[in-house]
Amino acid sequence: MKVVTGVVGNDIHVVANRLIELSLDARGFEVFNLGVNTYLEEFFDAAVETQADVLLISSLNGEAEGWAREVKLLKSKYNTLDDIIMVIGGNLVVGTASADEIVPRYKKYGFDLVFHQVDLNTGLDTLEMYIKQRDVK
Amino acid sequence: MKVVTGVVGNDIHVVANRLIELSLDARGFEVFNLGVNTYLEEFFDAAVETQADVLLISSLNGEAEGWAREVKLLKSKYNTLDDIIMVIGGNLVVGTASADEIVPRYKKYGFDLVFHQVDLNTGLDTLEMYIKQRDVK
Amino acid sequence: MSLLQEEREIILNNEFIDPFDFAEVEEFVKNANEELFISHHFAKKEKMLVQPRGGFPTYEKQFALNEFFVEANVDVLPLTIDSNTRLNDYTTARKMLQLSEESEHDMLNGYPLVTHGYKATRQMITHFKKPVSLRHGTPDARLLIEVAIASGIFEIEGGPITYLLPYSKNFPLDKAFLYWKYVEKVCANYSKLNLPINRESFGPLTATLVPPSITIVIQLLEMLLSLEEGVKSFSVSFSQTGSMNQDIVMGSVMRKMAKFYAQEIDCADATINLVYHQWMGAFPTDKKFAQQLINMSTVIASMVGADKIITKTKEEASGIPTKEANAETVANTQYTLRILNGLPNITDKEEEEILTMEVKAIMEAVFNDSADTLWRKVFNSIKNGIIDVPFSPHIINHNEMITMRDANKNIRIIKRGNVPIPDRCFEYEKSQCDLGKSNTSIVNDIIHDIGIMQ
Amino acid sequence: MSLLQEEREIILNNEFIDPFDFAEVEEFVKNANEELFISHHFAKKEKMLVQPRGGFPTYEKQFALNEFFVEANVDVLPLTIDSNTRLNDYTTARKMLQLSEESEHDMLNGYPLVTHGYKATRQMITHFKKPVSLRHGTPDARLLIEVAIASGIFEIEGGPITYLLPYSKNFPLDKAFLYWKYVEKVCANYSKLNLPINRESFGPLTATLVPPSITIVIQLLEMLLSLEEGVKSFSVSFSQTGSMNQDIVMGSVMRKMAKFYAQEIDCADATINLVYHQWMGAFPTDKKFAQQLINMSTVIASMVGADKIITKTKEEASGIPTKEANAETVANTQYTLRILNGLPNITDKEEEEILTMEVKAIMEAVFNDSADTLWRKVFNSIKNGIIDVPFSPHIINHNEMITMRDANKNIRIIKRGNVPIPDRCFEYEKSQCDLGKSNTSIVNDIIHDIGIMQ
Ligand code: B12
Ligand code: B12
Repeated sequence: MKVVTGVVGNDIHVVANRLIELSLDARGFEVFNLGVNTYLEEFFDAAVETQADVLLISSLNGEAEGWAREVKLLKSKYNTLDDIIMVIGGNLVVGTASADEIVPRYKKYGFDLVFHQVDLNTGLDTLEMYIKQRDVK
Repeated sequence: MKVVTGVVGNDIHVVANRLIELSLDARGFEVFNLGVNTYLEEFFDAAVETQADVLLISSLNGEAEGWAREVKLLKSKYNTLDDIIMVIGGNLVVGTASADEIVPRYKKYGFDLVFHQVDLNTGLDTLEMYIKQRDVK
Repeated sequence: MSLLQEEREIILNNEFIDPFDFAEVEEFVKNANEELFISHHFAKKEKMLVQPRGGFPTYEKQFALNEFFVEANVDVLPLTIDSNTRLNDYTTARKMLQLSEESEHDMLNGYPLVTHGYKATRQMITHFKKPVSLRHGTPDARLLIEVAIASGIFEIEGGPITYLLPYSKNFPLDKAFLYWKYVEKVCANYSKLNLPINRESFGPLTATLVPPSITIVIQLLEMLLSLEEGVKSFSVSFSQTGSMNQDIVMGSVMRKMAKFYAQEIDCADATINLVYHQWMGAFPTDKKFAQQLINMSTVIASMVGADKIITKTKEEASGIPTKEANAETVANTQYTLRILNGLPNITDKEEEEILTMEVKAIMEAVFNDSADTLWRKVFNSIKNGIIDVPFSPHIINHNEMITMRDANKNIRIIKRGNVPIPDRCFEYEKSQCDLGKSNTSIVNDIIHDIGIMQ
Repeated sequence: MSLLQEEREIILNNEFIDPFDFAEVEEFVKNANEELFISHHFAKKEKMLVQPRGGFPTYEKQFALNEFFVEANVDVLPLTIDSNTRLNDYTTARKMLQLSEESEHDMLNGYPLVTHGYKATRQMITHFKKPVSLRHGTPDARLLIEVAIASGIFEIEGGPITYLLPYSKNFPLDKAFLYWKYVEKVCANYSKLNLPINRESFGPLTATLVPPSITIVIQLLEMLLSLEEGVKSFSVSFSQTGSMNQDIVMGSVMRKMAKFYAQEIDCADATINLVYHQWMGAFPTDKKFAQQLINMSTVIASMVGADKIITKTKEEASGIPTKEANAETVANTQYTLRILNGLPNITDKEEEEILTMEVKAIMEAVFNDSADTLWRKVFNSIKNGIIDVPFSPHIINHNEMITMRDANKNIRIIKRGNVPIPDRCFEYEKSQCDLGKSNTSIVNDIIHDIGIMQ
């Protein structure tokens, strides 16, 4: 399984990103880590190039929402990305808001899995389960 | 001017009491300090005995209310205490309450001056002013 | 039947308590779960134990308070006794408990343990399986501690000096010594059946400008009076002074001296623990500030290396704290202890030396008293002012010693009274102070010195 | 006209700012009230200065924030700049400011100083008569600091290394050195007119397991680069490590080394201040716990003897703090500093010696680089990994050094990479750690080591 990951926008919070790479690695994924400060186009380009199964985006500094709104539009321009699993996690708003509010919103933006202030291992466990269930179908 | 002072009931918080004695002294009062753990009868007996002008009661541990309710009844039994200035101060309730609530209640109980969580020097300044104004009348 | 047992039967035979089944209680203590013994937790030495303060009149409210504490990850539960029970006025306690049970309004400022009895209380204590510490302030605690131990309370706070000089005006000191002798003996005897019952002295005293030497001497004497009777686990304690350095010095000297004097009476086998009380003096009324103060106390307790910390709440300045505020302090204190790491090793040789000399000089003066027993020597020493506790309301106390704070807020002795502070130490203490500074009134100076946390 | 002045005229001549009146600004600085200069407050040495963080887009909101801070008894006001301005994107900043002014919604995460301009901003700053510190994170801050000083902001944070390695992935490091050289020169020149403008380095770096030696070396190098250009007042800084002892050792070594190296380049006349950042790593989400942590940071800052403390808020883990939370921290911190007295004197000779050896070894390696100027030596040293900052997102950083926490939560180096940590020190560092312990995964170990305050 191939995963493209990175931190979106002008965000330079790198710690979680480093840990996510290590953890995905340990879980047997083939990881393409674009690091921090990565724009949406770069994510999608990399996904196409690597034929990734999963695109896993982090956002910590509050920028997420601004970028997430563009996801659907941009993604539709790439015609090989229809089956890619879209994941986003981190601190997904400026200020405070509850997951109940945030998750549906981000699902509308085009994400399959949304983790607001969720521990990365819990999140990646969920991702693995999600992949298994999808493969069964 | 003669002042009888002390801490009412089973209350043993002595610190303010010591300071009040020193401060009354410095202000030129003749002080009879009965100390902590003093019951109402003892206060009134001492006031009669010393022909005090002021009776200044402290209460810190929350007992005040229980005792204050008895003041009018008991005082009326002494026939030389009609002109004595009745003062009470300290922490006048169990738990928290505002002075707006407390002061009128204690005035009804028979006190002329009521100081809930008021600094002793502020309180004694007020007492001195009160005495001056009364003497003018 | 031993004299003690005779006395116990008299004490325990009265209309306020259920018939006391000595054999059953012994059996209970013998088989009690080790978790109930604070001495067990001290022995593990895993962490500083956190103990709040608190007591409510009804069983239900006390139970609820304990649930809150356990939720907040408490190490030691308190059981604070109401003031009627403290004064052995069990009739009023019973009446007020009834009133409290009938309405929402609490008519008692603590848990009337004697009135509830040991059967009910034991149920609560074994339910929570946490060690419980008895906080009272009772000069004659004979009945109270019998009921306490029978309930599963295996730590008893107090002592003839520390529960008298700060808490009473008139109660006869000599009687207090005798009543506490009973307490020590009963604790010592029960300690043979299972793990030791822990006794703890109340070091904060009046919490008002008490100099370290006086606190330490009183801690040592109550410890000796207890070990003499066979107690095997004892906690000396003190409260935050206002100077971090003075706290550290005081903790270190107290620990060393306790060990030294315990050895002197051949009781080196007893375990001595060190307990630190968060600031016991006048609190800030601003609750956020109170929280800062409480947190700072926890940090200092760690630097002191205390075995247990007893907490305050942000509501201290206003009134009896709610169970919510109380539990909040416990959770906060546990958090702070967890995140505070890399403590430096601190010693201040000069201060330690001065303080040790003072303690030894006062102890010697007490021992040199001509009376035959230790408790009489101590009684005489208090009576003649060799031991003098600032701001004690008790008539027997001399009130001749005067203390003030130096620039670093250390408490310094500037008038000795009859306390045999050695000249060299006295000169040192005074030299730390700006004795000429006072250009305001003495009242303002004292208000300033006791109000340093406001 | 000097080269610098030519450059200034180019920088200051653009459509985003009002015409810049050099003479008027000079006159303003010359006559500015001493209260506006943090260097004046440092010189008084009355207390540790308290400075929060914070910036809002509109003039009104920034003014209101400052009012809150002054009410809470702040010593130094912050002015945190929005991220568009930081990236020199003044067009977007202007657009977003307009949007923010038209609605209640803030569209910028800081104060767009260039857009507001110096005339307006100066009005606010002279109104409050408090020293202001510029917090940004800008690699090319030339225009920004010109506007800042013209506004009355006489402390400029940052530096070519500390504002780049933690904050950027791609910005060219060599350019950063040159742009900051401009900043130093302008600060130095203005400093001749009145009291000195203070420069401050950003010691927290990535706030994630950065070992003391790396932090200190970077502080020293930015200090030298600044003093070289004539700056006369400089603050070195660092953030809480997680171990009280390591903080104290670090503070002490940093102070001594700063003095030593300043002397080496004949700049002993410059004033060097020490600044402590409250915990900069991952915060607990529980706000009560966050408050405990903040209070503990303040206590440690006092033990370190910092000249200034920069605060966090209880809302750190969730998002940009409200002005209320921010002011609350200021009031709490001031209260804690006021009540914390009697600080002990603490030194740990062994740790100080090890750390000093490490710092000197790395400094020597930097100085030994064959380049002709200091900034090129530093540039090369970062490029070849002699200086290596854990968790830097910047492409030039080596990321070869690996650190972990020992049992006391000290940060220890367990893999040196290219950093010339002397063998003896390296052995010592490793000997403190339980290197075999890791029976869980490396991810969990790191999560644990960075999550110690949670
Ligand atoms: C360390 C830190 C920094 C360091 C970063 C160093 C570096 N290069 O990485 C420094 C000091 C440089 C920094 C700078 C800034 N920071 Co910062 N920073 C933090 C801090 C304190 C900790 C972040 C961290 O490393 N945590 C540890 C890691 C392991 O956890 P994490 O990042 O939270 O991620 C966890 C989860 O979210 C999850 N996760 C993350 N991604 C994903 C993805 C998936 C799929 C899943 C399942 C899980 C997951 O896994 C992690 C572990 O459980 C946080 C506050 C906090 N959390 O306490 C603020 C914080 C993130 N920073 C913030 C801001 C605003 C900034 C600045 C803009 C500040 C400024 N005004 O100067 C700058 C510039 C940053 C930029 N351009 O993006 C804000 C964000 C505000 C918001 N979201 O509303 C925060 C919340 C602080 C605050 N309250 O203001 N910061
Ligand atoms: C020190 C202290 C003690 C010491 C007392 C030593 C001694 N013998 O004096 C010790 C530790 C022994 C103690 C014991 C107890 N205490 Co106590 N104690 C305090 C504490 C921390 C400070 C009191 C103090 O000395 N303040 C300094 C002096 C100078 O100030 P002050 O007493 O507040 O008085 C000021 C004003 O009120 C005013 N004032 C006082 N009288 C008058 C009169 C007039 C006319 C005027 C104008 C002004 C005035 O002047 C003073 C200076 O401004 C307070 C909490 C606090 N305030 O922070 C609790 C407190 C007063 N104690 C309290 C209690 C309940 C007790 C105990 C019953 C606790 C227990 N359950 O064990 C016991 C037993 C007491 C008893 N039988 O009365 C409660 C009272 C609750 C309430 N009112 O609702 C308090 C508020 C703590 C709490 N939150 O629970 N205590």
